[in-house]
Amino acid sequence: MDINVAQLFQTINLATIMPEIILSVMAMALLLVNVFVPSKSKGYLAWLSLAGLVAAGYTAATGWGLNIPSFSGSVVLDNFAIFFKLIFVVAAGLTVLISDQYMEREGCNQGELYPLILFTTVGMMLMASGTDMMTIFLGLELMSISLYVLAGFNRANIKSNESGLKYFLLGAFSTGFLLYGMALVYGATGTTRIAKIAEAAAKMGAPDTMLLIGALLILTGFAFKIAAVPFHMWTPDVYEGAPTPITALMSTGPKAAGFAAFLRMFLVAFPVMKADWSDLIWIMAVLTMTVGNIIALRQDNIKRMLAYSSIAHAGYALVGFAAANTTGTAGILFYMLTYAFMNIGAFAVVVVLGKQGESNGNVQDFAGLAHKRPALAAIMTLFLFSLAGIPPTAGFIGKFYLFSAAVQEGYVWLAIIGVLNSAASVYYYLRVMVFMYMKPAEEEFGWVKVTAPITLALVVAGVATLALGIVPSYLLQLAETAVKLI
Amino acid sequence: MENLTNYLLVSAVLFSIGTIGVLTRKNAIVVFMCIELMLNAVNLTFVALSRHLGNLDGQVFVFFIMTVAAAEAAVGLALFISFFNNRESIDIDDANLMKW
Amino acid sequence: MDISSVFFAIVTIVAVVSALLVVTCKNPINSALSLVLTFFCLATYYVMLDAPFMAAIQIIVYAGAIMVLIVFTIMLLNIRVDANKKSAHQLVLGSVTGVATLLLAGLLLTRGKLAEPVCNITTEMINQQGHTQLIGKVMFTEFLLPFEVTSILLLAAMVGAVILAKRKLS
Amino acid sequence: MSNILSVMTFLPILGVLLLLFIPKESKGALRGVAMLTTIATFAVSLPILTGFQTNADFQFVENVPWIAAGPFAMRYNIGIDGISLWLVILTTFIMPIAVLSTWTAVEEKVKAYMICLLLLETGMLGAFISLDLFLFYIFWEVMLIPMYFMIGIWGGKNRIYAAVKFFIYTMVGSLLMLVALIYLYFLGTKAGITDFSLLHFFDLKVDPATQTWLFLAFALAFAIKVPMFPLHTWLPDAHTEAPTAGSVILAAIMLKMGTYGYVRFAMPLFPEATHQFTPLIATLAVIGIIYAALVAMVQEDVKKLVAYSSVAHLGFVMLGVFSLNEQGVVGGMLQMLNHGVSTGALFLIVGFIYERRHTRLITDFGGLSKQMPVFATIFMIVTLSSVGLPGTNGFVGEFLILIGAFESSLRWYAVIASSGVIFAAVYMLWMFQRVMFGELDNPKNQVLKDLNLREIAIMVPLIVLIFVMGVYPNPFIEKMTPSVQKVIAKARIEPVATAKAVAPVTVQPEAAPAHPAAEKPAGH
Amino acid sequence: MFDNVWLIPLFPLIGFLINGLLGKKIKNETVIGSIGAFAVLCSFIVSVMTFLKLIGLPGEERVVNVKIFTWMTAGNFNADIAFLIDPLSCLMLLVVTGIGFLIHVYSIGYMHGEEGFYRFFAYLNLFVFSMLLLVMGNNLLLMFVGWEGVGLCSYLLIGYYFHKKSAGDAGKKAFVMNRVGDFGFLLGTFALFWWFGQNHNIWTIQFTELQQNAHLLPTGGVVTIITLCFFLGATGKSAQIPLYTWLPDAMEGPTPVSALIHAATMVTAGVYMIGRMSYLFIRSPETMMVIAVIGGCTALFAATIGTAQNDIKRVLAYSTVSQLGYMFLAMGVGAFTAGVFHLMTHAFFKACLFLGSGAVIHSMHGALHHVHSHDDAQDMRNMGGLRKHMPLTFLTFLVATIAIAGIPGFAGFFSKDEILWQAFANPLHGDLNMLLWGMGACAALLTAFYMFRLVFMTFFGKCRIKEGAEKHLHESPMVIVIPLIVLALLSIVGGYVGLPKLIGDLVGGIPNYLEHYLEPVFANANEYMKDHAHAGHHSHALEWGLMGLSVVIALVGIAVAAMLYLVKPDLPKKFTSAFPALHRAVYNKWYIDELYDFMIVNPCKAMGRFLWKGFDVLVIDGLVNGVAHVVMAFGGVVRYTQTGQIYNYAWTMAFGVVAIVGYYLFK
Repeated sequence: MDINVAQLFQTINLATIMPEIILSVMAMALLLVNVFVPSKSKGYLAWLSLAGLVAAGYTAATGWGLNIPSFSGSVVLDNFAIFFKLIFVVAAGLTVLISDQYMEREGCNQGELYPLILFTTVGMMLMASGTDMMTIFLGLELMSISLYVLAGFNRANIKSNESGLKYFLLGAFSTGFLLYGMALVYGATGTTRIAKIAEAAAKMGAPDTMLLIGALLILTGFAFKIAAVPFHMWTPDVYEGAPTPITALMSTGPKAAGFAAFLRMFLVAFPVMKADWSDLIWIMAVLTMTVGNIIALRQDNIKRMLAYSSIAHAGYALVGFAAANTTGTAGILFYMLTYAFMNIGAFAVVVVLGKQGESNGNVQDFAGLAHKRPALAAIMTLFLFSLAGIPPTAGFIGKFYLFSAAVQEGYVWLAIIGVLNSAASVYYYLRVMVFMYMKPAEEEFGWVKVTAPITLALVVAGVATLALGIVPSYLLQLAETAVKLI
Repeated sequence: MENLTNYLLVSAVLFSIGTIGVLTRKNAIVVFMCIELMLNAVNLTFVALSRHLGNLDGQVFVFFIMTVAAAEAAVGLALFISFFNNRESIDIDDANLMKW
Repeated sequence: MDISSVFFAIVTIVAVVSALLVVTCKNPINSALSLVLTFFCLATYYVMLDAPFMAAIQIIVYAGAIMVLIVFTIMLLNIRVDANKKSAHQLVLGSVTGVATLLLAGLLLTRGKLAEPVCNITTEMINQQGHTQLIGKVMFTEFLLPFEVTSILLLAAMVGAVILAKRKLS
Repeated sequence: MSNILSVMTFLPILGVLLLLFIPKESKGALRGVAMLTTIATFAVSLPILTGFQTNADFQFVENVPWIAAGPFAMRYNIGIDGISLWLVILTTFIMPIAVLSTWTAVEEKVKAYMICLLLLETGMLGAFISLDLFLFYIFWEVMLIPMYFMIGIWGGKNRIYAAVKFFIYTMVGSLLMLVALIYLYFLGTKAGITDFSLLHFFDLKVDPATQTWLFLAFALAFAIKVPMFPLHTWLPDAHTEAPTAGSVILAAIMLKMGTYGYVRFAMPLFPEATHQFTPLIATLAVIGIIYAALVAMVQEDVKKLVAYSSVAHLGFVMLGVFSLNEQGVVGGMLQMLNHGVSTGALFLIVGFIYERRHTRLITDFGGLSKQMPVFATIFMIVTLSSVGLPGTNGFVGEFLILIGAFESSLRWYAVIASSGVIFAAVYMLWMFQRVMFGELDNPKNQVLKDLNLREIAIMVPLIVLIFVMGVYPNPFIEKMTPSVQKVIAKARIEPVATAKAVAPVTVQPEAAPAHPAAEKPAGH
Repeated sequence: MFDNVWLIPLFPLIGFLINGLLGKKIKNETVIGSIGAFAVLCSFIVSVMTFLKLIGLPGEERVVNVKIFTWMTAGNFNADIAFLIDPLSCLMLLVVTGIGFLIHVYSIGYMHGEEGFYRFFAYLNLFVFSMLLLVMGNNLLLMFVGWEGVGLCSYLLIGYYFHKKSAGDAGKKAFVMNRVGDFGFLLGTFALFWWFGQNHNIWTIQFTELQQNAHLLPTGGVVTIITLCFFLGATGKSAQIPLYTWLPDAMEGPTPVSALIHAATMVTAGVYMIGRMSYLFIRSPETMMVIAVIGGCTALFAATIGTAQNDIKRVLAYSTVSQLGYMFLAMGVGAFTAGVFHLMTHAFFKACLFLGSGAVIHSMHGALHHVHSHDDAQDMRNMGGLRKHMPLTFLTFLVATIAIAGIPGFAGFFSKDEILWQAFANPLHGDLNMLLWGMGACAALLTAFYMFRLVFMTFFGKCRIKEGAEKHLHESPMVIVIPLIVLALLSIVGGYVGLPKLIGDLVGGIPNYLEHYLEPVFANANEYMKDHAHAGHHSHALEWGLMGLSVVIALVGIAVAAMLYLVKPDLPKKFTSAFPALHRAVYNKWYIDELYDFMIVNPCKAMGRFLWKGFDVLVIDGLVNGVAHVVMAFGGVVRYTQTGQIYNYAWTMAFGVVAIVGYYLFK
């Protein structure tokens, strides 16, 4: 069996993975630059990373509609992947913008941060693009390993250590289940290629137990990444301890990546078993929303609160998944994008208001912000309203589509539970606003300085949150197109 | 060649032992070792299935899992050290600053 | 019962016992050494499964690299005995869950149906062409991309490990 | 000008943009710009009033695609008919008054306050003119935000509780409505409806069982907003804590959203369910009338008293609207306007004395008439209007409602509700007496100043309206009649004798006993 | 031809607006008073012209509707601002504007120097305006406008001295009780409108149209309900049992108000309303009986209370209630003309009495003020012998008293006697007639007694005023006295427009002008009565006898009063100490106010308090907040699952896996 190199290279189209290549090369270049350019300030690395991300995003976007499989079918650049890649670019881009100030303040401003962020982005992109379980697995691991490091990046901070440790152990543990599931699927179908799994599964007629259980174990693995109950337990602790910008990234990028792989696996490989897994996802969605929201009601630490809220948001997205129709999946795509904007926006404000040593991160510390820094409070309000799903913000449109999908599929109760959860969630978002607007300022917020990158991040996130709430049509249509191809 | 099921059973046993270890041990490094044990169990499943199916994809997968395991070990142990530097302990019970 | 079955049984016993030791040993070093033993057993299985290349890298990567790293860390952190003061409920719950996992896996294996063998790789092929070459062919054709990704993965891990384990920042 | 509705609706947003560029220290400029904006909005709304053709069609319609993705198509579809016309005018009319009322009451964070007011105006106008269900929902929710801030930031002691309660309470209801809305839409898509335009859904036949649920969801949202007993408890809190302008707007306009919602959406969309739930809603409305009156009677806080009186008044509106005949619905619509004018004025009045005395407890007052004769006169007129004295606006609405209800199947409800007029007199006059009459024994009250020119200027338009609408309500009625007839035609499920054409008022031969079974008294 | 009738209410409205808006600026009392009085005078003149025009018409054309503009139209409901000019309304116009004008003039003197003088005249004009609407409205709704409008003015004027708590309370009480009545009025309107519309597709509330269609109405049944509703309205407005208690309290208002509103005009609105809809009421024998009985009871009941009051105005107030009872008695026995007749004569003499008492109080007040005494200027125990100081006032007062007591030749005699006779002889109530007559006669006795008691206590005997104050007592100025004289004259001659047929025949065929004049109004009702009830024939002798009896009764009453309060002034004290409980009960108005407080007011307040604190706050809000608290508490519990322990988290995950896999394996 000779290897036909020519034939091999015919299956390879580097354009497919060009975004990943650009980011990887950029990351490596940054590693070198970091070593060889002696500069105390690392801000320029952020701008370089941003440039790389934008380039990667642009490259990805140029592939819209082309739908190129490559590497003998282990990866593909279809609209679905491109949409998610853009989400990752947004998440990572906003993250690098808000990182510099934070890292500077916390005294851990090491240049390696940016390459790691880029690596984790590459991982996410591979998860979105992968059409082979191995690609997905490796993407997931690349993403996770970089994130483990990033979570523990603030080495001097105990919480950061703890966060890294917890994330690592639990992440590795969940990987075990994921892999076991993949093994079972492999055993049941004899292949790791998603398309072939789908073929094999379709041939079986009645779904085989082995395949079903394999799929369920894979589901638990992804559920861990998207922080769905009962695989959510790591989320609050890890989010709270990780450096704030990284928390922002973790709550958006990996969650979206998890959904990307999740959707691709389940909608392409296991649609025949939809009847089996959609009930499960139904229940998970309810639990996830409810648990996330009701615990968030009682949080004082804003990062922890946003962590629980992030669990709840995964629950909303799962509503769309349970429906598993075009509206729902497109809704997830759209929601993940808007969630990236609004959540990182909110975290950006948290970053700005934080003090050295991760202090000043309680809701109470927001007291009177609106009187001293009205613009900051206003934009935070926008993000919070969007998170709460109140029009005319992007968060509302996103939720609208997700719940609509459920209604469309006849899951009216799911939608009702969803909206009730939404209503409950309003309480804790409002609570932040209560402190910002309705309590007297105890401090002058003199230390608060909004640097240029953060301003950019806030403006971009703010404009996007509002614009996607008022004129979401274009992006919704894109999301629609994106999910139609899988 | 031994019956495939036996291999799968052994793998399941090892996987379960690994799970028990993760759930019952306190030392983070031991917990990590147990996770490695779980991964190895999966590896065995893969290889056995690969052999049964007569296709090498599973073994390639194992190769990647090993790579990942190595990478995880590197990062994980670095995290342990970092944690230890601050807490003078490697007990996972001591990772309890953040809760509720 | 033929020889190979007996051998399989012996290896299995060793593997399971050493795995149990990993979980039960109070001293992490002992656990680590038990784990090495388990790895060897697995390597043996791989050989028995006509996967000598996998057996080799099992020894090299796991027993050689990972375990050395682990033992090294244990030594570095100077932890000796796991003062296992785990509460009873944790032990019970953990064990029950673990056993449940096992039972479910067993149940699954009895119920589950595997794919029909494709048999494009046969023992003869392995003997003829060599396992390494066959693996290499697959890895560098069909799974070229994942292979390339591992390089990034390792780089990221390396950078990360360096960052985290570096001497304390001033 | 074909897009006059849009101009009117978004003019306040333009004002907000202007305000953003004014430094927050120059309060005068901030107030001035806000005032000018609201006046300009009012001015823009006047051509709508004059240009409105008295027919049942939606007019000044603008209909352009907005969102189209997935199964949905939302349109920027706005228009006005006889039902929304007056509410829109009421809104634009009340807003300058609200702005003027805060001239000295709000000294802190003037900029934010004015921004809130203007955003609120856009939200409310948008909700009234939306003909697209989705667009309506957006505006419906958008209204909450500025109001939440107004209560929460500029409110009284217990403001945060009130603000959060207001927000979440309303939110719960409206979210359920959202689900119903989506459900309805998908029902519609099966019948070939391709967008959220309200007019399409009017023609949709929904099976009665489904209607029940959809109606309940809509009704809940609206009932909370109205608010109907027993969903009213957010209102006294919100009113008591809100700053004057907030209370005024809340009472005068926002509560109307609920009743408007019934007339515009819940009833015509789900006629069978409307029929089915009429007894329930009428019961709640009547309970609300009596209950709120009794509770209002023993209130110690003037503002809370007025708040409870709102509950009672809106009970009347609901009763009228659900009597589903022309008198009732017209009366209900009219009563919405009346309530807007009189209760708005009452809150302004409470604001005046609060501004002077920083208390709203009835016991802190007494004998103010002596010190503040002009105020006393105005207060008296407004009180009487609220009580529904003939000659004032309050009477016309109440009377039409009651006669409408009496004519419909809600006869006995009307009888009980009529007793509400007694209670209204009791609590309002008692309050008036305790505040304005008696010895002027509190030294703090002895130095009170009468209303100044600005305050009088605020009240005069309202007073004029009180009388104009009381003495000559016909122009108001005429403009809304065709639309009301249309709604009734949609919302009724069976032809009833009263729906016959206006009868010739002559002696009829005795052999014409029209006795349809449907008109038997509701047996409750 | 009656195109200018809208001027009648317009003048007082203009007066109200001028005084109300500019009065404070004008300041000059003469100007303000003149404006007020002039406005009413203009109305009076137009009224007279209208009246003259009307009686110039043939009888059957004497009902004219004048539409001004459409008020409201909604569906089949239509109401116009339109006026009805017919004999009844014209009569009322004359009474209202005539007496109104006199009282305005009187007020200029009486209210001199009062704070808020302009306010008083503004209210008074507003009252006249409302009363005119009530009278002239051609439909139920417009009548209701006036109906409530006069209630409002009554409220405002009772509470004129708003700094007095009692005044405010009294005003509120009046308004609320009137509202109770209005509730009935509204219901009646609804029911009537609905019944005609529903059954005959006649959707109207216009009086003439209703009358045209009255033949469609059944006897009793629904008509009873409708009329009882209306009658409830009448009891409120006209202070009948059970809603009479506001009227005595209403004496807190300035005396001209009492005269105008609470004696001559507003309180008679109920009577007017029944007269206006006689064709309706007559169709329900049950209602007629209720009216008659309640009228009779009120007449008697109020009279008893009147005997024990010491406040001069309160006596007059109870007297008013009692006289109103007479009017209702008349209406209830189908003697509509008699009722209206008594309405008119009562307006004359009671206005005169009130104004006279006002003059007395005015004088007393001035005198007491001079000696810095805080004695009650209205308490008859402080008066006595005033006839020397105020001869003109005394004279007019005496004339009016004789009139009310029912001494032949004076106005009250004719009307009262007519009522008593009709009560006795009416065809409607059968055996009940004796009782009705008895109550009326007893009331007449008591009336004569307490009125003369009043006269004796006030004008005769020793002057009991505080020492030194007596010399400050003096006759009132002309502006006060002239109206008194006019009214006293009217109290004498007013009765001759309605001479009983008996007397008329006797003195040479003088017809009963009033009956003839009102014929078109009550024709429908009278015809119905003729068709449906058969009067027993009563001889002239009986009628003469009863007439004589009533005169005797009046004289007895006067004699007793003279006995007790002139001849042996210490007898009453002995009497009261002999029956202390009885006296206390009568003096305290039979504790009816307390009963109402106990039965209605307090339970309502308690209920309100309970609903607020107990139900609203505790139950409803408790539920609402309870849901929130439960959710919050739940969150507080669930958050502890998040222990921060890795093994816990890992276990949860493993458990999740086991549960999911287990479920699907065992499914």
